[in-house]
Amino acid sequence: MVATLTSAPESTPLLLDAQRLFCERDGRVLFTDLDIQLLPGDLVELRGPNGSGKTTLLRALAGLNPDFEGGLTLSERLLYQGHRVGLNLLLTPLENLNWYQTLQHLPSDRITLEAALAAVGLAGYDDTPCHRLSAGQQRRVLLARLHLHLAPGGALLWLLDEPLTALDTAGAEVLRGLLVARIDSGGAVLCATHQGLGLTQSRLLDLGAVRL
Amino acid sequence: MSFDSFAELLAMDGHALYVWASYGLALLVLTANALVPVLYHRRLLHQQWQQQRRAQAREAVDAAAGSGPQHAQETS
Amino acid sequence: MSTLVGTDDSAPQGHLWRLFSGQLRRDLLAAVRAPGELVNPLMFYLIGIALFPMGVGPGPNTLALIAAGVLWVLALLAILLAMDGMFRRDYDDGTLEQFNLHMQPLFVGVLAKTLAHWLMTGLPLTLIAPLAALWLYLPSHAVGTLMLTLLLGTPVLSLLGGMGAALTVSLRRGGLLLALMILPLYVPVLIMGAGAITVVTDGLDPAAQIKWLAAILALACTLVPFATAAALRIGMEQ
Amino acid sequence: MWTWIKQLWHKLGSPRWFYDIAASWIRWLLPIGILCIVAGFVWGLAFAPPDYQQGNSFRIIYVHVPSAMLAQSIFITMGIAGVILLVWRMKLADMVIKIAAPIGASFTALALASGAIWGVPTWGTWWVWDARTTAMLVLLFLYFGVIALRQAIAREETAGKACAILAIVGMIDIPIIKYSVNWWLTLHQGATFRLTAAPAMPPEMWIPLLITVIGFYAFFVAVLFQGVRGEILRREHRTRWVSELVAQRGALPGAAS
Repeated sequence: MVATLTSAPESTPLLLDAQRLFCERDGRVLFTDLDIQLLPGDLVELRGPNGSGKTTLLRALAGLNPDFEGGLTLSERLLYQGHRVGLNLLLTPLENLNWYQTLQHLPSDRITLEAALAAVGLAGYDDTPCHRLSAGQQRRVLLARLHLHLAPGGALLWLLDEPLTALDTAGAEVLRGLLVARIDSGGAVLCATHQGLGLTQSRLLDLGAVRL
Repeated sequence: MSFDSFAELLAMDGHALYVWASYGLALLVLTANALVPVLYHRRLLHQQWQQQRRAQAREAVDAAAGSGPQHAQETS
Repeated sequence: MSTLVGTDDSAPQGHLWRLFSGQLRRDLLAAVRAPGELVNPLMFYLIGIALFPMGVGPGPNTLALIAAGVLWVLALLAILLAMDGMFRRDYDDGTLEQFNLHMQPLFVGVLAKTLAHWLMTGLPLTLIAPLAALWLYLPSHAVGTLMLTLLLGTPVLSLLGGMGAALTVSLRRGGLLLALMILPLYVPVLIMGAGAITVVTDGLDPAAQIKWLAAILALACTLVPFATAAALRIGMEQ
Repeated sequence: MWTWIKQLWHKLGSPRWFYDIAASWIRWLLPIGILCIVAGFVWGLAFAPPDYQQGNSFRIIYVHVPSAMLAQSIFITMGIAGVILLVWRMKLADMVIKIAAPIGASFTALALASGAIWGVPTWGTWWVWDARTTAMLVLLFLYFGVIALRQAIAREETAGKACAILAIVGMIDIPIIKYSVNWWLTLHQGATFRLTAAPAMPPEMWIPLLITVIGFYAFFVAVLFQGVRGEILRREHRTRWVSELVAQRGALPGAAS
């Protein structure tokens, strides 16, 4: 399977430059000769049937899985959101965000965090432990995380794995707004999704289509 | 030779059981360690070879059955 | 294989401290929210200790004779049983992924997590050890040494156990395997810890053993977090 | 010299090269090992004089000492291979750890068993908790840990790296374990055999021991290499050179080695 995704203009700083990626898992080639380059303003939807290597690719790009071959250059900071929620369910959304912001060296004052929660429709839930939130609300906490990254110093490159999971239509709308805001302000998004984001700006990278 | 006869060597002055048991165990461990990789290697080669032969046989069958138009086109 | 453009190598020390304390606070907070898990190792310790009089008989002399070893062996097992939980919850809910990805450098976070785990297991265990010592008729002048050795030794157990927990984090049933891997590594701590108490009950000076425990602790503190950090990266590859 | 080492290092990255070169090494090492072991055993059993205190049961040291030395060396080999795997990502190092672990465990068990057998006529008991026996027992448990960890992790690369970490930590821990275990009073004799100091026993006793030790080490390397060759074959079975090799060997029935 060969797939290439390149953006034309040169001399713009690439946020992600992956060349000739190759990954074999359990004797099965997931992708080979895969080139991905992301420039500011790029929004790419990663498609493909189950098991086509979307998650593996995202994890490889994020640096969570070193077992691939090929050249990979990344921008300084990235945001990766995997399958699993990534929230400690015993803690409140505010505490979770606070921890996350400390990890990312981003401002973590209460006002910023509360504003982010309010922006994704979770105002008033700051002090409710996450296990008391519904699955969709937990996902919205992640949206608050994305929101925080829109601030100066946030990650320009977003790698998202099925971000639409468990979100209602309003939540999906919030997500679309965040993605558009990110690419409009000089960022790039690579997003694995089954349903499709429904955004005109997005381009497709289909891992399944070019299967041998 | 520190023993006068072969029988004395076997008897080990009353320590035969201990001495010979130790050396017996040693031989067991040594031969097992020597045989395991050799046998594994041999079995692996044999398996691979059988797989190759099966693949060849399949190809032969395909070639024989495939005297139809598509294959004829390919070869021409 | 992958290069990071423009990484900030010169992270100021205040940054490291903020990372460390942030992680520590978060882990302690989470532990306080689930107090049941906090008590479990302690309960295990006390129940385990109480089994010995029932097993070997209630004679004070017999019990006093084995007290040092029993107190230490059970401390070891109690901490080992608690070890699996060090990364398990974080792995299941996905926060370990974020931790792995963004904690730079990773060993600082590992150190904070280990400290939090020790504060929740090793420290309380050290504090209730005198009660257990009382049950086993440990001479009262040895209790101080018992607590001191536990104070120095249990962090080593947490550090080494953390490495094992990191290696087995993606395995569903890693508990027994963890014990198999880690218990042999615990041997020096056990020998020195129990040895110090035996020496004191014999009326001698345990300074040598205690110094050795301190040295092992210093060595473990400086080396093991790096191994654990590497183990976490490997354990998360699944 | 340096360039030669660098070239060798580079070549070691290629399993195929190692597969061939190991075969020629085995051709030398295996006969040397077997010859030394047989010579040492026969010498030790029949020709060395009996110990004035232990009588003939002392002849067990020609089994016990080499296996104990080898058992420890194998773990150190695994630790070093672990460092090589994690730092330079050399696949060969992973195979070495995998193959060496059961071999090391078997020699540790042999050292323990021969020690126990020797204990009966000498100490009057099968098992004594003395420093060296205990350290050996802990070493056996360390081996079990590494083997169990590999079997528990399904993904081969992950399992290899995890075992490497455990081997490295174990390697660092071995001297500490030995030292701490030494705190126990020991019934065991002092070191029977040191490479640095002249041994206290007469030459007609220690020369066969030296020969046996050399034999054990040569034997181990040969067996390890053969095991690694099998591992290479298994992991590379999809590659072209393996299928060519198989085609060649398969044509000669029973000639596969």
